[in-house]
Amino acid sequence: MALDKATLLDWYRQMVLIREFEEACQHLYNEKRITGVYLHLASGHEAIYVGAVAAMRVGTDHIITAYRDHGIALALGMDAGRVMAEMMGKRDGVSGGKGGSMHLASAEHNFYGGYAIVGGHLPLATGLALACKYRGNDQFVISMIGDGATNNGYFHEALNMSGVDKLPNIWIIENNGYGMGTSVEKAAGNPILHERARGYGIEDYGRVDGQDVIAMYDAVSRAAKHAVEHGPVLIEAMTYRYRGHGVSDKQYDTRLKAELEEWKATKDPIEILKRHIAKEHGDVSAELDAIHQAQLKIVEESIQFADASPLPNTLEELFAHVYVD
Amino acid sequence: MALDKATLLDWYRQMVLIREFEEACQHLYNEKRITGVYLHLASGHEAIYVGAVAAMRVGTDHIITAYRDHGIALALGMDAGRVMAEMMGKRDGVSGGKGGSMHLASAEHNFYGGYAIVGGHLPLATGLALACKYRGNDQFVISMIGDGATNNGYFHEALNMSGVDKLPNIWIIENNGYGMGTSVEKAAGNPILHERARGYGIEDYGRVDGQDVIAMYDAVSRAAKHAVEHGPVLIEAMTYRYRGHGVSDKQYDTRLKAELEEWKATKDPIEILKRHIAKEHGDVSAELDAIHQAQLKIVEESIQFADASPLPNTLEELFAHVYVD
Amino acid sequence: MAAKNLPMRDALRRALMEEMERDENVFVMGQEVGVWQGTHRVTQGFLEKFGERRVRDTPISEMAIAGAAVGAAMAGLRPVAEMMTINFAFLALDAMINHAAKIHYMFNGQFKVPAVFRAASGWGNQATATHSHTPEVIWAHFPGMYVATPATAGDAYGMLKTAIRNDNPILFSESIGLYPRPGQVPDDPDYMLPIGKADVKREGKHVTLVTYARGLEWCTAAAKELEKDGVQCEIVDMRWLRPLDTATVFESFKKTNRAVIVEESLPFYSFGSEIAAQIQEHCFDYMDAPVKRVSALDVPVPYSHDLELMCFPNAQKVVEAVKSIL
Amino acid sequence: MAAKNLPMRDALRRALMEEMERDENVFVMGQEVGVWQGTHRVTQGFLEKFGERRVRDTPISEMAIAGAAVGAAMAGLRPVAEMMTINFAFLALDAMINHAAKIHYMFNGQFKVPAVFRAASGWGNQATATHSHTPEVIWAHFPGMYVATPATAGDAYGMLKTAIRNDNPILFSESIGLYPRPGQVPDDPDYMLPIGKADVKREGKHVTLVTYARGLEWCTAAAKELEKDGVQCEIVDMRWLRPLDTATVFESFKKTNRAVIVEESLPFYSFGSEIAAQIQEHCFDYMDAPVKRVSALDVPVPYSHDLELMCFPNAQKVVEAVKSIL
Ligand SMILES: Cc1ncc(C[n+]2csc(CCOP(=O)(O)OP(=O)(O)O)c2C)c(N)n1
Ligand SMILES: Cc1ncc(C[n+]2csc(CCOP(=O)(O)OP(=O)(O)O)c2C)c(N)n1
Ligand SMILES: [Mg+2]
Ligand SMILES: [Mg+2]
Repeated sequence: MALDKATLLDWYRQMVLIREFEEACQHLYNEKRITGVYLHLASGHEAIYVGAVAAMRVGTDHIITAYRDHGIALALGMDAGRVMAEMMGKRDGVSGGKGGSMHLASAEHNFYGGYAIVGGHLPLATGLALACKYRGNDQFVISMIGDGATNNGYFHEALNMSGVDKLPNIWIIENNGYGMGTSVEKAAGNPILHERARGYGIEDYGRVDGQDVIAMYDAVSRAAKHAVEHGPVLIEAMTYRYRGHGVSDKQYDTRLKAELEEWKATKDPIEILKRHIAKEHGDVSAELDAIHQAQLKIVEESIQFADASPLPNTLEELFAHVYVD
Repeated sequence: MALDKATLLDWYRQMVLIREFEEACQHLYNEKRITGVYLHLASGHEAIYVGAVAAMRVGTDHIITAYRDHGIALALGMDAGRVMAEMMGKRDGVSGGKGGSMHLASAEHNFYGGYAIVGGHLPLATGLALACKYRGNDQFVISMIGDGATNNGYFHEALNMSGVDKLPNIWIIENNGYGMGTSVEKAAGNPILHERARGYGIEDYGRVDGQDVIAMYDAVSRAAKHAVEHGPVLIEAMTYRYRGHGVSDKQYDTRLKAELEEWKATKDPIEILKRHIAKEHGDVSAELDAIHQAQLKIVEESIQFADASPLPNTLEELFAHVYVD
Repeated sequence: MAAKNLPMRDALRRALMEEMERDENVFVMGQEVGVWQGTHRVTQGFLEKFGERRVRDTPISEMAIAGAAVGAAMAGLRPVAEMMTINFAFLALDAMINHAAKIHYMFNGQFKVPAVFRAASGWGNQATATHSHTPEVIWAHFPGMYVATPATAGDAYGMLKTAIRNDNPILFSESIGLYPRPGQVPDDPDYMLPIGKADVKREGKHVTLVTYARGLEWCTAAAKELEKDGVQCEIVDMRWLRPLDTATVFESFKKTNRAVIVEESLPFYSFGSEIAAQIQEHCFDYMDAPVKRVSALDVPVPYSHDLELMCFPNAQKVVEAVKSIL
Repeated sequence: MAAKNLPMRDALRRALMEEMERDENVFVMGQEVGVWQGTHRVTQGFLEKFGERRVRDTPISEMAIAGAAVGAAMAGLRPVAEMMTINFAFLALDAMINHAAKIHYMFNGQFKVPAVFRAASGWGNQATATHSHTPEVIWAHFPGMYVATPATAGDAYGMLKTAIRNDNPILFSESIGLYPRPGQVPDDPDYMLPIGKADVKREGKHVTLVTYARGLEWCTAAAKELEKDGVQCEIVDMRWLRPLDTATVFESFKKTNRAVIVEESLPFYSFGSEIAAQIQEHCFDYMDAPVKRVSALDVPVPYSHDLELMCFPNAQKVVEAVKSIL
């Protein structure tokens, strides 16, 4: 697939933004400026988000995910400052400080949110796609699925319903090898997860290299067409988490040392894209550097913005939006 | 598979007993001697129960099912009188009148019961098989699954867990084409249900003719060996319900007239067995007649027994067995 | 207002049909709502009238039925998801409580979830332990949803319309025992009953009976019985278990100074406990006697006919409870 | 009796380990109980010690975890199924209520279900709306199960042993906030606390504080505070939400004539409602004031730190409630 340089550089920009944003989050967490027990970083998964989002019409098509949601928010172009403010539970956070790291969302971007009950968002994706078909439009719905989540009843019921009704769902498994500490092999009777598509009458796109943003973009683009015209598609994107499950996972880098280093050394999504750009467009290291610096600046400013935003603390704020009036 | 005449005649006996018992149940229900809203008859499914039970060691191996449970109880050799007493909610019923039609069981026969929440018994089967493996014995667990139940989260989680742990489960889908009024095609994204086995790392035995007791016996016998030695097996047994979903389904014989008549005319399990016996062992119509008469008598006596048994009606009975003391 | 006498089942059916006619975004989904014509016949004729797009038969997938309704609602449709019976809604508890009820809040108002979850609720007819629940309080325990529990055909009509037009997720519980009961149903396609407003179904001055859904029948029968002895019962039908109109309860109690709470469900951590707790807290100086509760017995529901009947409340038990505090 | 000072987490760990050593039929299953060493480290070292057969990591399949525990228990094993956190047990509600809790009854005593369902419960640490529940009352609403809610390390030790050896299904709720709290744990591998017996954790004569689990901390702190003003609080720690030891509550109330109920959970249809309802019904003539309740606010739990804190009970709110009825 031939892609122009500007597109590739833009994808690079997004991936670097995500990477640096996540590093900043970890740092802020260590410093107790982001608090709480849950913070699941997207580092290592960047190509999946950037490639998938590139294949959708932001604000027209729809996307939903689990708690590992920072990368999608940024790939969609949500304001980094407001995303960071949400991490800190601030008033200017994208969810007003009510959602936190796991519950980012943006109605404006048709991003229906990050969800923390494993699998719980999958039937929501079915319902979103049902609405597309109900209205007879040409929109589709991307839903991320953890490998661990594929063993939950929600997965089965949501995917099957999409198969029965031939809904425009693109189901993307982010197979990073683990659900918390449990490997795919220990969790799934058949660890080749995309093979479950057949049981639901869903188009099986097989395994896609989730570290290769171009492969992801390509697969999701094809899937989009299929989903709207014929019904759901399942993609198993192979990836790896650089920071372990979440901040509660303090042993990941000793427990998984060897494979973690292997992934970083040979399959880093940013490095893969850099190599591709170099191959296609020659030496662009100065441009890449400039992009990188710009992203560092955006992250830095996002922290400043978040720091400056106040913590919500009134009873009125507490009770706002329990119900629609 | 060569089977001796005595075995075949015994299977015939069981199937006729089930058929006549169910006819009696329907009759008693019409007369309001069996009451309540739920009564799901096994007529049409007889070969599945008789063939499967013949492949297990009753009292050693294990079996569990949903609410369509009369046929299994009788195939296991449970006392017809006590089963009928349960239908009437009598004190001598197999579950003391507390369970009724949907909740027959017999600890003595390792029959863990009929269950009414669709799919709810499937993880119980996983747990029963877990106990076999835990103890390292050579026992297995048969679990019946309605075609409609295959679309429930319970199915997915229970089968996958059995696949991960390579448990001695034999999963038998009773595909009678419908869950209440919903056809398999409308309920499953892929109506070839056995193809789901692959997603769970479960051995796929494909479709088996559920109207042919010998085919069922053969498949389940092979499955038993496989399950104990290697892990779970999935069988999709093709069958049809003669009496609609349950007594609440009053339109089935007009709604489904054509296919119902077709099944009865060409695929009746009792007729198929009769033809087989005749082919292998010549004219045995006198013997079959005698067996039939004997079963009618057993059913008649079961009704007398049930009629004579008192209705439980004390507070003490009501509160017995809420907890183990 | 002109009115027709209709069974509750038909009142619900009419409300639902009119709302679907009125608003193209309203549709029904659930098990057996289409071909089968609805397990309790509330959607009889709907498939023929509205077609498969708006009358959606689903697999036996409670988690996905509820969850897909949430998603469709977030996208701006107004799904009426039928859970068939409330027993099966146990399987959808997470989808309803952690998703339907929390999304508007968790994302700071960015999304609305205008979904109605209809469910037939109640015991009787020997449906046995797993199919004999009236667990509405479980849903009403959590903020974020409303819980509707109509007791009459007319209320069912007005409350279902309100529920469908409201922008919040709503558990709409329909008492199985009440489906055939007739009642006056207004001839007004915009007849709406306010969310969370209780209704004094009978005026009286000696004792307040607080109840909802099927309990109204037992209370009404008990009130007639007690009237013979000169005892005048006031009956407060809560109509909604959330929001809970305690103001109406307190007003009545301050007049009668005595109360019996009547519920179809189990006794512990229940409707009865909440109302009794509220009364003693807010009407302490008006209490002439302890508040009594009539609930089902604390036992799983057995199949056998006589045993089943023993479990459940009835008018006689209400009469006795009232007499015990006069 | 000799005793050690241990955090509740270690008390639970010791109880579980000793029971597994004692009885070969006891095993643990659940998400992350093995390789990960337990989400809350209660099974730390278990995989190494007991091996994969008895320490079973499972997929993220709550329905099957609970359901398989039921099946294994019916077959005579004694599974201790870890639901990780009680929030995820919503997905297993049907398996627990319609299966675990009803099987012994429904089949007339033919099968027993000696399964323990451990679950970490509670709020704090900004876990946000879907991960901040203390919904034990939902399970306790239904007959057929027991519900254990220990408040101290020693109680956790004795109650977990009781639960594992008992032949009934038991929801064993462990308050997340209490895991690190130290307490005296008897040096007795057969230390067992009776099912359904409440414990008077502090004697007093002016007011009874009724609570469970984490509420005990707030009550204890409030009692110390109130003591400065000469108010002596009696604290009844229920220990079990089912069966409910109302006798101990009534005895205390008849002495103090005043009560405040303290719970970590939501206010409607809750623990507080049940206890208040029981007191007014059974101790009416002893009431010098209405029974007050201190609960979480009726709102989903938000992420942001200060907002979260506002939602929840604390000692100060208990002090205020007590003062309001003195
Ligand atoms: C229903 C449910 N069960 C358990 C959990 C606890 N939990 C949170 S994340 C997680 C692992 C999920 O793994 P996977 O789906 O592979 O996603 P990943 O974290 O790798 O992105 C678990 C078990 C939960 N949040 N929800
Ligand atoms: C969880 C759940 N959802 C819905 C129902 C209502 N229901 C009872 S039987 C049934 C159909 C089941 O069909 P299938 O599994 O094919 O079994 P069959 O009746 O054909 O033997 C349904 C929907 C139920 N009992 N439990
Ligand atoms: Mg993963
Ligand atoms: Mg079927």
